[in-house]
Amino acid sequence: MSEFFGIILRSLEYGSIYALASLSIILVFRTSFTTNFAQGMIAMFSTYFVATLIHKSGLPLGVAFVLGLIFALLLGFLIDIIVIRRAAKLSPVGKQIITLGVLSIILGLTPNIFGVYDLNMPKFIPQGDMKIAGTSISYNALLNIGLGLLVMLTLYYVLHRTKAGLAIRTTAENAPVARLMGVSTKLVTMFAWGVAGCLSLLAGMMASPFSQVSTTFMNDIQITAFLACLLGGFTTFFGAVAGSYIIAIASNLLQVYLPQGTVWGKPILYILLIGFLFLKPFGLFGKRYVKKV
Amino acid sequence: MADLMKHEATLLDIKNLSIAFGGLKAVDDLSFSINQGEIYGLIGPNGAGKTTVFNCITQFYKPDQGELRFRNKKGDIVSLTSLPTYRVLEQGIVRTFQNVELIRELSILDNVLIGAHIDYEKTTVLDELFNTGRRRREEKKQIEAARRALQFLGIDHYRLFPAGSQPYGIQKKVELARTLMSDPKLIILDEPAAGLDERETVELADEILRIRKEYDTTILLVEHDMQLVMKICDRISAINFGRLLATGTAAEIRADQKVQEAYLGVDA
Amino acid sequence: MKSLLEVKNADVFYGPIHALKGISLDVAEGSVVALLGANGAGKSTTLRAVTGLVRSRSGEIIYDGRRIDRMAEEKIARIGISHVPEGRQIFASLTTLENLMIGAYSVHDKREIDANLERCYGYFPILAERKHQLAQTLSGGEQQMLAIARGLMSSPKLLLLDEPSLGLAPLIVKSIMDIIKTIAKEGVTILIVEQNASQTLKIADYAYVLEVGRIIASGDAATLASDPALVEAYLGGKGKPIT
Amino acid sequence: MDRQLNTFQRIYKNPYLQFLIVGVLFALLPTLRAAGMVKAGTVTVIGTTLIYTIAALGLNILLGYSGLISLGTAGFMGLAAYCSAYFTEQLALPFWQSLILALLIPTVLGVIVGLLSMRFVGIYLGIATLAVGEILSEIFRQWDAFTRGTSGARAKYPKIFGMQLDQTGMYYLIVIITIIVFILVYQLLKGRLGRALNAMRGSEAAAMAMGISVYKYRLIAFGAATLLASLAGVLYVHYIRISYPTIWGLPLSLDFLAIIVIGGLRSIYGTLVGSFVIFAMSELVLKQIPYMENYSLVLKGVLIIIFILFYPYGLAHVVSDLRMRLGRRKTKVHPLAAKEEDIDG
Amino acid sequence: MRKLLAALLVLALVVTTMATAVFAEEHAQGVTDTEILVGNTAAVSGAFAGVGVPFNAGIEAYFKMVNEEGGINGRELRFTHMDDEFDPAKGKAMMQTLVEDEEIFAYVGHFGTPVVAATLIDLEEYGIPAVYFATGIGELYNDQAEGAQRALFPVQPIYVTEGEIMVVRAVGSFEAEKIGVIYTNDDAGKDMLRGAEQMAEQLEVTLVSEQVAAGATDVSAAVTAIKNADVDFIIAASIQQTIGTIVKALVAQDVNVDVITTYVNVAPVVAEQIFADIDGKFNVYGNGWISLADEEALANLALLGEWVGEEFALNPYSLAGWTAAHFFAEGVRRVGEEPLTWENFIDKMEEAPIKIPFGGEVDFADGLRAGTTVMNLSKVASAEGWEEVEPLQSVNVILGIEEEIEETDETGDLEDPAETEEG
Repeated sequence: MSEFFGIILRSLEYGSIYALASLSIILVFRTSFTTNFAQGMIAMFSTYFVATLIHKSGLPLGVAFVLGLIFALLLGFLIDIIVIRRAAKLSPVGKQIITLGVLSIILGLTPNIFGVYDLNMPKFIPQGDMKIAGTSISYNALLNIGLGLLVMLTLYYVLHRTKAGLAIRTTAENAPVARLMGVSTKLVTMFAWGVAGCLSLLAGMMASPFSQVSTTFMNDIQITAFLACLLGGFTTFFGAVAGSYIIAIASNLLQVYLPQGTVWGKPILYILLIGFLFLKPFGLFGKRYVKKV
Repeated sequence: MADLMKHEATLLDIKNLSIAFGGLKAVDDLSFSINQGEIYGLIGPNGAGKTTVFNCITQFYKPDQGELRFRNKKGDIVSLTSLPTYRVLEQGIVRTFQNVELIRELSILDNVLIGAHIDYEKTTVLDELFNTGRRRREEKKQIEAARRALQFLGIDHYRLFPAGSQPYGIQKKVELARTLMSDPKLIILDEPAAGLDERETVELADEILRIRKEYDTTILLVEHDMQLVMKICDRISAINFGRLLATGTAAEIRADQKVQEAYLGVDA
Repeated sequence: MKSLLEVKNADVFYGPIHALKGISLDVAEGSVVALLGANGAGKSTTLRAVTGLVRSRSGEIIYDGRRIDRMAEEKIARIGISHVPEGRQIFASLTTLENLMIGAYSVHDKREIDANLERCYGYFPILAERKHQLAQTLSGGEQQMLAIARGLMSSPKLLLLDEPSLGLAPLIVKSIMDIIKTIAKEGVTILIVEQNASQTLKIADYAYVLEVGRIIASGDAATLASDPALVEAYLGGKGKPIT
Repeated sequence: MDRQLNTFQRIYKNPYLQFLIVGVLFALLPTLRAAGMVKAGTVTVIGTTLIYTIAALGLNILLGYSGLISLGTAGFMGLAAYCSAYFTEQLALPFWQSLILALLIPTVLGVIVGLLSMRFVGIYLGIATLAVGEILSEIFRQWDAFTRGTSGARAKYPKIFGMQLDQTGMYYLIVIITIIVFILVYQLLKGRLGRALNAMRGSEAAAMAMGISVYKYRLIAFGAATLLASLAGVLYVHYIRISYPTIWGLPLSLDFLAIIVIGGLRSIYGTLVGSFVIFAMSELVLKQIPYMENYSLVLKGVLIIIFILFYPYGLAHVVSDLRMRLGRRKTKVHPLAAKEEDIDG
Repeated sequence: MRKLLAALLVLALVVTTMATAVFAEEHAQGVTDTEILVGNTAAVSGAFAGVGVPFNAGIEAYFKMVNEEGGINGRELRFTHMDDEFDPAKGKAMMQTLVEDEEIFAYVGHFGTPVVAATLIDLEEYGIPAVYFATGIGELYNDQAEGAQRALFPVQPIYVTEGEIMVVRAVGSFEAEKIGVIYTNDDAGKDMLRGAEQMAEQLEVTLVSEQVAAGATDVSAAVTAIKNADVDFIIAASIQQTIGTIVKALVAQDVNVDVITTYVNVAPVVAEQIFADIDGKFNVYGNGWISLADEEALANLALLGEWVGEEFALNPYSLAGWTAAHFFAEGVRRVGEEPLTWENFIDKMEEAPIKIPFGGEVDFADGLRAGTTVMNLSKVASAEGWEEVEPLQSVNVILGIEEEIEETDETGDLEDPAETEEG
């Protein structure tokens, strides 16, 4: 039983990472109607920035992280202003390809700017753990779970209790009418890209101590995040979060309890996912879009 | 109630049709029937449920209740509700759309040829792939038919232009031409005059009358341009809130108190 | 009377469709002006051109002395024009209250917002009852009320109403018209688009009748009510004047 | 409208002749190579580019004509490559038999995946097919008996009509097959089937009203797309002589998408041009720029963005775009502008 | 005219695809009186730049050093390379350009598993010498190379061999009876697993294996499964990045048996990554095929640092590149005044074992192509680096089947505090 609990508990930490990553995808998708394939690269790029500040400039983690958030915010703004805004009239697929271009540029720049070394990223809390119901868990993992929840609660609060949140939600639901209300949807979209960059950075900061900061360390997380969005439905913010935790937990349970689970667990999870979505094609919480004739 | 389909003259019989969307009754116990060779108008203010009736006939919506019976090309009486959407055409019912559903990037000719989709006899994918003689013959035949339809509507000279780049009036005609390709028994026109100017509307009236004559068909239309409706329709049904207000000739409808109320908001 | 909104020779195209063919109209401050006509006449398009949802290709639109036909939509919203769009277009996934608050987006004074809220609840008490319900659960009439209330939350000088009676039962139409009249009395200038001519003419001071993108008649509401042009525009043929 | 064409125009406007000329031009390459005018690697780069063009053309049928997105193209291409390697090497089947099986198996699977499109639209279909691609990718890595896992599955230059091809022979085969594919795709799509697919994309409602079974044609579109991806996969494995699991991942699928969007939806030549931009430009142009070797990815990204922003309807339409810009601006809407809801993903 | 002639010659090469293309000249292609042109393809942009860039820097540094000293037999070594982005098709195309157009004499430092796997056949068909493969895939292993296969000279350990050695270490040095293997789903992990399985069968020990995705963030399931299997030693068969993930997951789940990993991970950056996490709960060992226990190796390391510059001075990949260049140069030196042909070069490479600049040696005699097969053992000693605990030893020596004889220059004295290995 404590093993099972342990699996759930650990999955929550990974789930938080996926949730942050998928939230940043949804935030961009809902406000600028762009499926952003470069989100993982944006995370990688800004995490590299933080790691470089720590290693090359010797800044403490906290300071570097704050500078990193500013960097991610500006990076998001920049991408929106330079590229996405001009692409507003493109078809959704055209916008996807634009993000591929962004991906290519970031990936190409990274070794040239930050060097070719994989960098170690310190944890927020370097050491120490505690026991919960017979399972030990590090303080850092608890912090990560907590941070994930905190960010999501904050996002929930901002979305549902503030004027800015109202502007985001109305832009997401019906941008032209939002503009009629005086909402500057351009500004909303720009901030969505910026905030998405920050959420991605946080995901990157949480994920990178597990391995290292390298050009590829966000790839798997990005794909998992997409699947989480699919499971939760692309139309809600909450769905992506729920989808992230479900995938993290289901993935680990399958891998531990299935024979040959660590080899075939992932494909089996994907097949189950597609099967489930075949029954519920717009995800757990998504809404169907009907075109009138 | 007498079964109207027993009369040879009845083409389409709608009985007790009802459909609701999320508790809102869009069509409410509606009945009317159309005779062969008629031009039949369906009118009503915005949101009255006219297009919904069309969508029920063509099986875009499955009605909650009611019967839709149709005397098809072979002369058999079929219940439309038992058919999937794409098989309504082969019974002899073809429609146009409120917002002109053309394929913008395709040429006008190709758009019209889409209307002949089910008429291709025995050409298979393999015929297409290898461009066999059979395919070329069939294609030639259909192109001739399409050009006849386009000539009939006077737009043959535009046939190679992309449909999306043409003025609205032309696009409407293309959609009309497309309906002619399937040798229909009933053509359903959803607001054929919307977006047309006066001259084009006058032309349209003339065309509808000619289509009935030349193609020996029946026409059901929804239209807001009352001048057009009053001019060409043999019979008209007015509906509001999904319910039938009145059926009759143009003069009868215009004089009907309930219709005036619905349209002009005249106090009863 | 000083004119608050002036449209001069506006031409609007939707792709290949020439939707407005040189429309000119004038809305005097404090008045209720109606745009009447059949479906597809261009009434809604006129409103959309005013608030920038569509752009006129030529002509001028002047509000309160400034040209607004090239101004960003959100900016137009902030200078006192409020558009209640056709088909209500409320935000279905937001609550009633949130819909109202987004209407007040351009207002920064908390007291003003509260006052506007009170005023809207005064007009439409049902909205106060339903303030925490999701807007999608409201009935058609309630949604229309919400749309109008949302439009009032920004303390507009000019309110554009697009078919507020669309799809509503006669009794509800009447009550909405009454409230519109009250709103007008309290000093808001109103430009209303309607199919429902007789109800509208009762509350309007002045009206324009449109047919396929052109103004075919205009005049005082009372005069127009007895004009055969109106019946012709709606029902075709030569009808009798309506009462 | 019927302009009189002179003889010259009649010839160069003949699409079949055009395809043949393109084919002959490509076939000249080994000769140019022999004369020392191009580098040896260039032939291989172009051969590979043509292979990718075939797969991308399949995706173009799917997305361009039918409006259905797939992010699993690379997976199907890889599956065919592995099948062909397995059948010719492990089972020692003759090339033709292996070819038929290697085309059939992925295509059947592709049609099954096509069933997903009955339930998913837009981005949902995109991500669902992405998941299918990931599953295939995982199978390539894990199922050693079939794929030889991370060692990579080897294959030989094939023997056809009793003739053992070498690398150059294989290149000629690729050119010939590419041109045949161009011609067949052209024929298939210019008629009834192409119109049906177009109708389905442009307006599902109109398609259904005109008697087109959306169900059937979606499956046909998926079938055709996978068939071409499979053909490309078979050619790949017998040209490069290896199939390696890391090749068939999401980045390649995304590249296919980029090809057809940059080159132009529904355009055969556009697909060819797009394929060159994505696969050959880097090798043949960008990496030749001095001191730019380390920035070729950046340049590629910049070019992708510029192409899409300035030629949103694809490079295939550069000519008509220019004509639009130089006056004759009748409407503000580009004739090729797809409506927003047509294709989304 | 000369150009045309050369083109015709190349044409002959293309058409016949001769196994060995020896020209009617004295020297092979790429060799003039003043220089020898060699090349490779490697990913120097995008995701794999972190490996390709320092690797090539190592090669270039070595050549620069040689050239400054006047080259070899009056010939300077010139190095050309292309960016294949880890794509087999591109790697193949570039190989053709390098061999047929640039006319390089040899491939030095063939790079990247997919590309190497895709081009091995082409290499054999060309018959061009290829020295050093920056990968350890099983295909390279050959104990009786003949004909064109003789032209391939792997130096790094083959992953399969390393897998075997890891089991041998587990049994020989740690008396393990039940070994858990956590392996990545890439070539390195799976090949090492294969080697481990073979050796486990041979030594009759139990082996349980669990897979993780290369570069994964979440490997907790595999660790849970290994923990449940109750093993007494763990082999972490994964290359960089993932090793940290695995070790951290082991710590997180309170697994406290010792871990051994591959030589690829024996680098300061890995020690830095995991030292704080291990926190003395268990030891993390690593194989090594280079040993910095002797003077000469340290001197070579200093030399590398001098020529490659500060950025790559301690980079494992630049060490590898340096080694690759060294092996090639050694072959050329041995050819001496004789005509520098492919045949001669290959013969001389086989003539005697070649020393690795950083310890150990590789013997290519009689068609043996197995890379280095002797390995030492280090453990993570601090956040800064690894510490050698066992010297370079062969499988048989570790198992005590064979006495340790003049295996290397160093004594293998374990009592002495060993040098910190920087590789």
